[in-house]
Amino acid sequence: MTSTPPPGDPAPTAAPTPTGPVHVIGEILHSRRTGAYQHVTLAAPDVAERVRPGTVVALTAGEPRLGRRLFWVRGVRTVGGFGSAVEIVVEPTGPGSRWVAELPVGARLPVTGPLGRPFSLPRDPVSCVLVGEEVAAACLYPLALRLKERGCAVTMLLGARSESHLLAALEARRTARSVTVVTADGSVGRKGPADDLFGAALPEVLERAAADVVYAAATTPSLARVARAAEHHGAWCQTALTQPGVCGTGLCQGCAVPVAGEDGLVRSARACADGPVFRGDRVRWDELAGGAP
Amino acid sequence: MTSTPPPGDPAPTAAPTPTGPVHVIGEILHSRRTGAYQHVTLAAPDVAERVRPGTVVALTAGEPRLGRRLFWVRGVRTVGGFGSAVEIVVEPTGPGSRWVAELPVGARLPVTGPLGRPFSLPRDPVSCVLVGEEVAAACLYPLALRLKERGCAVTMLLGARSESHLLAALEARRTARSVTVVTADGSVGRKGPADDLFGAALPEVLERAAADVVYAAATTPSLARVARAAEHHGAWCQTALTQPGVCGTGLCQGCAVPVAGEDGLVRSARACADGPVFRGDRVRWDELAGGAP
Amino acid sequence: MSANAARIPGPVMNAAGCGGTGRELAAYGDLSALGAFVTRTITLTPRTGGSMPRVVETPSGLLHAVGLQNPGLDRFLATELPWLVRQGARVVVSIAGESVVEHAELARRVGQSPGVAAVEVDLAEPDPPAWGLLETREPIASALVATRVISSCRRELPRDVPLLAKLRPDPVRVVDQAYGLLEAGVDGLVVGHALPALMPDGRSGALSGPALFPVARRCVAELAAAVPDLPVIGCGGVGSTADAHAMLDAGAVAVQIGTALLHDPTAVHRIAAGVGGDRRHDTGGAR
Amino acid sequence: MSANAARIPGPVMNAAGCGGTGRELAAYGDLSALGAFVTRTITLTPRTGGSMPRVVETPSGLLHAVGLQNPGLDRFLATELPWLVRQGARVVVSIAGESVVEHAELARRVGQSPGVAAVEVDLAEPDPPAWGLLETREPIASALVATRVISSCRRELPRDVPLLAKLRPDPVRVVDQAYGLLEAGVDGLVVGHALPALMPDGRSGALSGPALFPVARRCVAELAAAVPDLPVIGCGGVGSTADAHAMLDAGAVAVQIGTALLHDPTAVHRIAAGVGGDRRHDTGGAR
Ligand SMILES: Cc1cc2nc3c(=O)[nH]c(=O)nc-3n(C[C@H](O)[C@H](O)[C@H](O)COP(=O)(O)OP(=O)(O)OC[C@H]3O[C@@H](n4cnc5c(N)ncnc54)[C@H](O)[C@@H]3O)c2cc1C
Ligand SMILES: Cc1cc2nc3c(=O)[nH]c(=O)nc-3n(C[C@H](O)[C@H](O)[C@H](O)COP(=O)(O)OP(=O)(O)OC[C@H]3O[C@@H](n4cnc5c(N)ncnc54)[C@H](O)[C@@H]3O)c2cc1C
Ligand SMILES: Cc1cc2nc3c(=O)[nH]c(=O)nc-3n(C[C@H](O)[C@H](O)[C@H](O)COP(=O)(O)O)c2cc1C
Ligand SMILES: Cc1cc2nc3c(=O)[nH]c(=O)nc-3n(C[C@H](O)[C@H](O)[C@H](O)COP(=O)(O)O)c2cc1C
Ligand code: FES
Ligand code: FES
Repeated sequence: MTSTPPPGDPAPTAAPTPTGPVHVIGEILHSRRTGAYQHVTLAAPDVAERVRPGTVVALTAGEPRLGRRLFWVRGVRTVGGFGSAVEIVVEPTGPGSRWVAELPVGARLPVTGPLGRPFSLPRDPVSCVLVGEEVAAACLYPLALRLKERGCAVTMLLGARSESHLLAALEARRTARSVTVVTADGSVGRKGPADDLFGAALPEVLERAAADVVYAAATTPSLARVARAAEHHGAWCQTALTQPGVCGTGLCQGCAVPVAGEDGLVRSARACADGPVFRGDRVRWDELAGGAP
Repeated sequence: MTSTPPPGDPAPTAAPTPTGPVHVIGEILHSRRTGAYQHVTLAAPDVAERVRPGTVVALTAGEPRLGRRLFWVRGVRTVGGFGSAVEIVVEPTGPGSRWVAELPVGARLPVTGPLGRPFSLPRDPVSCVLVGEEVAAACLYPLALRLKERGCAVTMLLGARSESHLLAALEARRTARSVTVVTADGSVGRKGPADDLFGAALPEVLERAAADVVYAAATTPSLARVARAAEHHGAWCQTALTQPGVCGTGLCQGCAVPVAGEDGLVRSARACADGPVFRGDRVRWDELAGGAP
Repeated sequence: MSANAARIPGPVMNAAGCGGTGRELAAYGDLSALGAFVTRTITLTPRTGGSMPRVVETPSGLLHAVGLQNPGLDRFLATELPWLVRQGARVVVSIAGESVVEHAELARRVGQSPGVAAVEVDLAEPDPPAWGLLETREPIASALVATRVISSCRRELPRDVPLLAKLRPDPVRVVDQAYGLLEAGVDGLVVGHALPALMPDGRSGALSGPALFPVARRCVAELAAAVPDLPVIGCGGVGSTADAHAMLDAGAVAVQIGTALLHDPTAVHRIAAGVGGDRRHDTGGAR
Repeated sequence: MSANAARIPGPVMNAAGCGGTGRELAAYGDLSALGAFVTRTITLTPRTGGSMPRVVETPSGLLHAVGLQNPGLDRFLATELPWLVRQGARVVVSIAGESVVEHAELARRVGQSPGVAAVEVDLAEPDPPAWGLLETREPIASALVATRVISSCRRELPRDVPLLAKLRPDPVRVVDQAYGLLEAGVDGLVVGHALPALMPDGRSGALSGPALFPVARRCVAELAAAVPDLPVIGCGGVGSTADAHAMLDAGAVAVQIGTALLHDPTAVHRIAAGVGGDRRHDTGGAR
């Protein structure tokens, strides 16, 4: 297996164009707990304007931690006096995410973004199914809005271990034509098995929506299954990966994802710079699960 | 020159007696800026009860800083609901002291104390002159109270670069029979040269008070001069040193002070555990200034 | 001091493997504003790199086991290098080989490419055998191998392209190594790399970042005292302009910024601006 | 494994030079509750120590240049040791000498004193020449000196007093050193000391603390793989029970706590309680 990150072509994140990332000092404007998640609004001059659905922002995680923590952009807002701001959803699980979640309003911290390649949007008003699991579903909300603007039919399939980990199903109903909810414990929506949350619902939803395109943001095992189901259904599929890494900016090669190129050769792509959105049929899901690059 | 820290005799700080130090989680109860200093009151269960004038508490300085920062105990208070608390005065100069000064009320942090050997109190109601410079003067306030309780005549000589760095001269007047103030810029009290703040006032104050004992807490150069003046005057002198070190608990031997023993041999004592209070005639001031241990 | 010593770029550049392909860094500032852009370490054939996780946090440091992921020499010379040269970057190409012969080939072909400001031979991988590289650390025999690597690279490179060797930040051994490499024709040293360490899961990894700054700085000071004529680039834990000045004060002619860039992608531009006109390496290594 | 291996105390003790005289540590918990109490390094004659500042902060670490301040052997044996023994502490006496003969004398006299649980020879001072100590690091000749130090200490010590050697945390070299010392009769190793580094003011110093934990742990793993019969005590950056377990999991039979104690004087008691009954070294070094 030969492998390199795609060279040659100027990556949209790397070129110093208005869509490229900037590094600024952000400020916490709002921070509110809902269920298992902390919803944080961050003034970040110049970042918000450049955001496209599927990109992320990188935040510091407090001394002496040197890795950055990535967060999907949940939305963009205009905030009086601050220009525009980004909304992120933080699940406080480890020291870095807890640090971010506990920052008081007014706290300032370095923000880098938007980072990564966004979801590609279809040219035509096709039928789109958006599959979102837990906090990763955050990136689907701005996507749903853009798709709707383009006249696409948006169907959403949302899943989580329980209601408190389900992200904004109510809001989904405002944008999407139809919303299906699955939880592992059955606390809301259908009950789906914990080890294959979307298993039963997915083929059914794809069928019902006559899906042309599937967008998914979920854990890696779920993404692998969604990609397979989409292929089976004959839909074009894009997956947003949450692959660990430290810099988020494409500098360290720490976030390897095995991706097949046009030429069929598998290369080690950087999840943060070459992704986080990849075509579902290009990612080598088995190797990824096995820890291989 | 042979040298060791005084062995043999059980140091008051080391023996696990009720006067020994404890390591507890403290909580900021009050924090108020006055002039150049932050006055911080810290709930510290069991610490306050053990404090004697001249001892210090050690605080952490925030990740990733591993050294402790020492602060003179300015006073001890009873605080409803928290038992007793210690008052310290923080001059925010570097990252550690700024971190402490900026801690909000309610913040919790490890506190170790009381540390070090306190001032020795005279058996008889003699005449005592207390010389305090800037923030170091903090440790003289509890001392003045104890001396007054014992019927000693207390005279205070306080100095600072300017009024904002002068510690509580008003309160001094409540305890002391007489208070003399010197500032380098003349903003309050007499004007004394910056390089020898107490030079002019000291012999005069010692004379006027007919000092039997001199207690001093100041920068090292000032302490050296006070010790010399006291010796010249024939008074017994105790000096409280602010010698840098990292642990504050006597474990690292990082805070060396050259001290002559009863036998005349100079040993390298630990400022934090064998001090911070030393007899003025025992410290080798010249070697100390020269950086030698 | 060799005539090439004055050609060593500086005073502030990124460290190998911490600047991506250059394109990512270019988003945060002109590459031509840096003393140099240092590439990932390039090997003769493409490398996929190691398994995940590849980079994890440790107190004030990072542990990495990236495994020299790179596109291989051909692809690098065809696509990445020309792009970097077009940006006006002074490009330092980092190379590593599996044999002396491979090193020589890498040096020859890199040296023939237009726009290369210097070649940096990575003799400091914390775990060369794990990545199929030449063992140049220990015992004495391997030190001789390092000398042969440098002398054959020197032979293959155009006379006016400075040859740098990157050494492990080992204060006890770095001076002895430097003497050998100086004789072999090296123009300058980069000291040092990340330290051999253990990943949390028990694999071999390497420690970089502020944690090791005082160790790297010690190496620079030892070299400056022992081999004053050999320019040394200080690398290891530099994260601020103050750190850079401390490294220069210890005797370095330039600094490289690695881990700090992963935390703050503007770090190398910020420090380059901070150190500013202070290009003391231009004076011929005067300290 | 030597019969003495099972006598090596553990699993949690303080590191040499970070427990004061013992009296200060006793204020925060019974010394008898620890696996052992390790003394400062004791030399034949008293030492004043280095100039100020002696210990300064660095990111997630400390730099020290204490210079082995200690009261000398006579005074130590007359006052400090008996006090420690009376407290019920298992006392590990750390020693360092200026010659092989001095090491032998130190071992003989310490070994004759009642209540000594083990002797730890400090072969890992980052800057031995600076403090007038024997150079035991490099080149090869010095490694032979280390072997002679250990064999002569072994000869002078009572048969049942375990002899430990403390080595520098150098993953590249530690295994070779271990083989030599094992032949010379060492019963166990302490790995490692602080790393050679530079103080901010340019003097030589040594780096300790969490910053170097992954490096020390790597050394332990290398030794456990290469010399499984030689018990290794892991030292370097251990600051929590989780760190201690990670060190034990890498193959250590015990851990020592240094820098963490300077930050939190209860650290060694806290970690000893946390690791608790998990005295796997008692099983004869089973990992
Ligand atoms: C593209 C992308 C988008 C993300 N979006 C979000 C989001 O919108 N909301 C949110 O709460 N979190 C998100 N994450 C995860 C987030 O960045 C942190 O990794 C996670 O919060 C754990 O960090 P921690 O410091 O709390 O835990 P720690 O355990 O301290 O994490 C330490 C390191 O482990 C890695 N890591 C641990 N857990 C994960 C994980 N689940 N995913 C990726 N890396 C991990 C990280 O590299 C981190 O440096 C995203 C991650 C990626 C890669
Ligand atoms: C016995 C004693 C009593 C003290 N009492 C007080 C007090 O009541 N109020 C107060 O504000 N400060 C006091 N200090 C000084 C205080 O502990 C800190 O050292 C000082 O605030 C500087 O720390 P920093 O982190 O802000 O600065 P930094 O520059 O980051 O200090 C770094 C290190 O330098 C050393 N250091 C730097 N400046 C000093 C200094 N002036 N004195 C001693 N060490 C220094 C310390 O060891 C510290 O670890 C006392 C120090 C000692 C030794
Ligand atoms: C993620 C990562 C990848 C690295 N890759 C390389 C490399 O390919 N070649 C190399 O010579 N050094 C490599 N290094 C080492 C750095 O160039 C640098 O020498 C080291 O990290 C110390 O500097 P720092 O503390 O500023 O990071 C890498 C370091 C990191 C953290
Ligand atoms: C202030 C200080 C003094 C030390 N003195 C000694 C010593 O006398 N003898 C010795 O063998 N090691 C000494 N060390 C090294 C420690 O014992 C230990 O090996 C090293 O600090 C690494 O462990 P740590 O990271 O837990 O501190 C000292 C370390 C420090 C920080
Ligand atoms: S996280 Fe560093 S390249 Fe992706
Ligand atoms: S500061 Fe550590 S012994 Fe005094």
